[in-house]
Amino acid sequence: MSDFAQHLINGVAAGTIYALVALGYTMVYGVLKLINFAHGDVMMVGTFLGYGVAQKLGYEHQSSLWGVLAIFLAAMAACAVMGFLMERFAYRPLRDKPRLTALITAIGISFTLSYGFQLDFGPLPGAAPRAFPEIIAPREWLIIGDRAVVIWNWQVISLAIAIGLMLILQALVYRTRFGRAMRAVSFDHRTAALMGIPVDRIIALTFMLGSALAAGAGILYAIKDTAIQPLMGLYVGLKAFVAAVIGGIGNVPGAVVGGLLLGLVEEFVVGYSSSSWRDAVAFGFLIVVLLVRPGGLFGRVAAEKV
Amino acid sequence: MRSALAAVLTSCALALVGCEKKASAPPPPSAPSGGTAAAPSGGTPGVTGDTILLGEVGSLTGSEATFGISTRNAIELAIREVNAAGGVKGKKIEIRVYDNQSKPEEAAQAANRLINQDNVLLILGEVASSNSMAMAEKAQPAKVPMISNASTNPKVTEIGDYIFRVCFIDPFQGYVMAKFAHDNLKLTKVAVLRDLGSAYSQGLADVFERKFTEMGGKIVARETYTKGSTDFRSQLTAIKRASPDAIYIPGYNDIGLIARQARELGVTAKLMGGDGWDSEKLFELGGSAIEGSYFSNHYSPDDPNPRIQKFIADYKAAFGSVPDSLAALGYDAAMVAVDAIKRAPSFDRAAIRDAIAQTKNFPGVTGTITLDDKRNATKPAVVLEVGKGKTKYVATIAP
Amino acid sequence: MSECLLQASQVGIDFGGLRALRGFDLEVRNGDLKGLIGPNGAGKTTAFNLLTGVYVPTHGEIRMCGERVNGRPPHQINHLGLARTFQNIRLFRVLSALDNVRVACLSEARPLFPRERIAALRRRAGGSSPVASMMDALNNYVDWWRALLLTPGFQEEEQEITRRADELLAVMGLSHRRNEEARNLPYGEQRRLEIARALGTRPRVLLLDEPAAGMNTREKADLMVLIRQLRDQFSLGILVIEHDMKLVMGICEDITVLDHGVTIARGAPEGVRQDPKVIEAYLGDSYLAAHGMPVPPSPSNSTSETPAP
Amino acid sequence: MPAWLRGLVPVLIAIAVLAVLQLLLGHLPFFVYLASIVGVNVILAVSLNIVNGMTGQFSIGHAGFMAVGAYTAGKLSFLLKDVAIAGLPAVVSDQVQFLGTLLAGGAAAAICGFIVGLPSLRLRGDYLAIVTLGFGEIIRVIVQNMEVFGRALGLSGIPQTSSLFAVWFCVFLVVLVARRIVGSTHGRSLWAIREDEVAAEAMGVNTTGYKVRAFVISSFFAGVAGGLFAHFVPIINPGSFTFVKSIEVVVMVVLGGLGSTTGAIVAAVILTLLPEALRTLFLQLGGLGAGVSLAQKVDQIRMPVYGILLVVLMLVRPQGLFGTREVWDLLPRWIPRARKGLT
Repeated sequence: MSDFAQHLINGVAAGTIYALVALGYTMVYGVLKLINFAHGDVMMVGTFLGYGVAQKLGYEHQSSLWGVLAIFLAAMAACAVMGFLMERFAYRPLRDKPRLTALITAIGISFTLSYGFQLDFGPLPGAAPRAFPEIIAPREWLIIGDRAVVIWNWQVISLAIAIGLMLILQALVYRTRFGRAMRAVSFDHRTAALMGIPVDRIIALTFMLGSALAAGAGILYAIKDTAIQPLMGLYVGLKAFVAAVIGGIGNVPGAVVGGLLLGLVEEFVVGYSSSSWRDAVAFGFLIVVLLVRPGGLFGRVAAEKV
Repeated sequence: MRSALAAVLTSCALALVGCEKKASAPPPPSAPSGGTAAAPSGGTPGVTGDTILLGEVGSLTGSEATFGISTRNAIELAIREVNAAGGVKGKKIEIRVYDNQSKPEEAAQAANRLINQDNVLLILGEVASSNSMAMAEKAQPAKVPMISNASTNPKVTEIGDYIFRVCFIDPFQGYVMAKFAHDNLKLTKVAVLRDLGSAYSQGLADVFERKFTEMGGKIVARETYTKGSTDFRSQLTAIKRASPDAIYIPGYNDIGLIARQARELGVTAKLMGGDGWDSEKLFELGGSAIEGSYFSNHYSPDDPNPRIQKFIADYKAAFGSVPDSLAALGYDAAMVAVDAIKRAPSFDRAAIRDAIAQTKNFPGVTGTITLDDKRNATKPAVVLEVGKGKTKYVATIAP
Repeated sequence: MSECLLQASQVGIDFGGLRALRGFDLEVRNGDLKGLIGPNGAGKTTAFNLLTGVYVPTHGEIRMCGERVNGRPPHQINHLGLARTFQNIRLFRVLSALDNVRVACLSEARPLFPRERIAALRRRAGGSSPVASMMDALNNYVDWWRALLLTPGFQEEEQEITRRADELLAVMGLSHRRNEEARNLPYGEQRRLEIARALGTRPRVLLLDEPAAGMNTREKADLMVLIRQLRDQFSLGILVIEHDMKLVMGICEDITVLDHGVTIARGAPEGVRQDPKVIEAYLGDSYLAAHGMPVPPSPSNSTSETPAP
Repeated sequence: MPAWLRGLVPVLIAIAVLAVLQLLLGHLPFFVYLASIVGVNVILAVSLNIVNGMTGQFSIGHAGFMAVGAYTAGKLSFLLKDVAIAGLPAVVSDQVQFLGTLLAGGAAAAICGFIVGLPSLRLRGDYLAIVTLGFGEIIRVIVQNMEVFGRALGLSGIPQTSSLFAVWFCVFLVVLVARRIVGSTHGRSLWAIREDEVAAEAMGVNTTGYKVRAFVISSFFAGVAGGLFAHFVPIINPGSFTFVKSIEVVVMVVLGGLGSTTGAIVAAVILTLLPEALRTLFLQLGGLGAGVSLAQKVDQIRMPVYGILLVVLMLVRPQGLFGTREVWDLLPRWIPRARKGLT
């Protein structure tokens, strides 16, 4: 029983990270219908930036409240700028071109970032993993029994941030002018432009928001798993994408639910079946969900107008 | 206009490859006697007036880039030292390194290029056994000697008589830790956590499980993870349920994370592993969680042997980091090669091969290397205990 | 009286809570030229989509040549002899005009198992039959192999298909556009190409969805002649959706009027033209009131809006 | 010439030309290896183009089918290594076995393609993409877990029976299939599906059936490509068939222009040779005075540079190198057209 509870906690913790990364995927997809393949790598870059800032701050300051805020804000701001540049120079010129084109560009950016960060000259970090500093000092939040089940403070913090972000994003999308404009652009950006919506600005802002989210998610991920390395974006990005699709890509609560579900499914496969089939089961779960609900759990397949 | 662009791009790509082929097909102008791709034994390939060209293939990018880069650094260090000491037979040594993106097909292609285009004298590398095997499949038919620095699967050197290695093979290292766990630590219940995507990890884990069971121990849990994953809590929670005395984790840098997460989950079992642990990252990633664990290795960094201390100091000075076991093996592979070239009567590849095969009691960083008739290195292993920021010698186990 | 080719009885469909069409009845016989009209959003195209199998009706029954086709995929319904054009032109844009028609002319192919046999099997099984599907698949694999080996029979067949496609292009006056990409054709010609393509499938009933949309008066006049000519030349039953009253009134012998998914009138053009419910549907209550006409009871439809299907 | 022979003429010509090439170039190991890798990628790109380009279904699980072919063929060859067919010279017997294993590999992949395609081709666009990706990964995980397939180490000891001739004959075959099927009215139906599924269905095209068939054929050739791959590398392990490999093939198809067979060929050739060309370029730069150490260092720059080039290429030519057209559609007017294949 206690290990069931522990698995549950592990699964939620892992799912939280998937959910956070999936949120960024889903935002960008919602507006541009673009699978931003480089999203995971933006996350990786953000994490390395956070790491750099933490190193600069030094051991004393990095775990103070201001230090943590500085790390998060610096990484998120830098990634927002990066997202803006990516959108401006790599995606915007292709907006009216076939969607696959932008996907290939995204793949190109992904390769450049992930392999580029494996280089070991100049300021680039090299391929070796780095230990991410404990900017949130790990503390047991809840202990049940003789350490049979342990919940850590950062697990609670991450989950709270994920759910908080989901609510904020949901409110942003459905309660603000910006959100209304986003939905309009998502529906049909040409018509939206005719209605006087500044389409370029909305898309750029969405991209910046998504990239900043990725950076935040990356740092939380680094706090959870304590190590960072250049290819991390590839794996987490793929899983998060799967999570977003399970939830119904383009749907904000769907991303969070999808992420949590995926985390739990993986966890329980390992816990009660064989760990070597974990990835197969994760993808199998995705396929089953899609075959039963072709638009994901919360998504709807738009009926084609005939 | 569009077609012109397409045509230009195509021809550029073709021309780049094509011109290299033409450039290197005729014998290099300074070569004493031309060795062409088709007849490797015809002259003294890889040797020009004042240089000897060696080749290396490594994973400089991709999932195994960490290992490839430290190997490359160490080989570079070795070559630098040799050249600083006047080279070999009056010639300087040059090394050409190709990346294989951690994939066998790229490794085969790189080896092919080294052999047939660059005409290297011999080839060094690789870490991953599948990549080494792909290279060996190309080196053996061309009769080019190859020394693998860290491929531990027995199959690698079985490919042919031109293929050597300077590291342990899986059966030995798996046995070392099983014996240590059983005899020295007196453990009976051990769990195994292995990397599903790594042949090294699989090989060690298989042998460990078998040997440990033969010795009367019990494997109480078997879990796996995949390359690139960073969350091991689910496996560890499952292992915790079986309450083992120790967990055998033949892996690389993942071990730091695994140790931390194990302690976080309240897993108190001892951790054990293989030479893949040996890296400065062990302490950085593992922190205090890794203290008190054991792993088998080629040498002990606190060995007062000046050879070892000099290597560690030089590597630190050159690359700013502490060498890992792969670096040490890379260094030894290069040194064994140089030693063989020195001993060989000529620069003929067959002669070099014979010289390598006769390597006996070579004083390497990773121990005294003797190549047996299966072209594998036989040397004793040491077991180290992880302490605060450094390791401590515990035992030596002979083959 | 000739046999009834296409028959819809009490057909209806719900989209979520919305009832886009209800109690729809229709019969098309050989030689018929019928019209389907109604204001925007009345459910005309929805009716087409139901008849051709794009949507599956939630109520009622549709029969094609006596066979119940509810829930059958559109291509099977097409094989029974029902072809259509689309309101918003749906040509295969990058294919040449000829190729557009050739794809439809695949009905000319002489497969291993004749289509009639497969259709008969399906009829006996009452809809879907695994054996029939298997035969269908085998047919196609064999066809692909023949294409690969360029067998003599295959070459003949291809020539036959091309010949027939050329004929149809000629009928529609498109021969000069034969090798042009469909997307580069002017609007009116695209509409005609759609008809040519539909004819390629050798239909017995042809559904035309706003064939005159975007055409000028002269083109419309030509189209009227053409539609009649097609009916006679290919012995078809034709059902037309059209906004242009003049055209509909001019060629259709029988008109069904839809409003808010409900059939509000049916009959000969003159009768329909004068029906107050029709006038109201098109022009609204205010028009009637202003002209001193009686305001009819509104159709019992609580939904205020029908979706654009 | 009898009509039944007409279809075989190109095959006979190809055999003759390739045989000559084999005799002239077959003894240059590096060239043969490079040409084989290029050939395998061309097969992958052209076959994927049948699904992604012509039928308009977005599949990114091609590496999975390649893996099925590679492992099936590789394992069979490994088992048959010491078996010879009686009454045939050893070389001939080897080649017959090789051919058999290739077909088996292709067939196994085709069966997998059918199993995957039947349920998932109902999905559209990005959803189909992620499902095919998922299937590709599942295949990889299965292989990784099976002792008979050597798990992480993979299969070794596969006889190197592949040759320049074998690889490029398969390239020829896949191109022939792509051209012939697509040139036929049946193939036009694939394009019809890509252009407008609803209309195609309304015109009597069994869209699901056509999509599944396109998928099966595409998978078959991916399997053949895998089989060839296994016989010249000759080590296969799961690391060679990750989704990154699938992505590489998709990139070739998109770069060449979706639906353009020659585009896929050209893109596959360029993208396969590009890293090798960069290697040469860097070596020469190194030779120009930057020092050999640069050449050593920069071999790892190839991959980031490859990424940047992808971005630049897509920005410069968003529709791919050739759009939906073929190379000969773009030749200057005075060169006689081979055959306006499509109409």
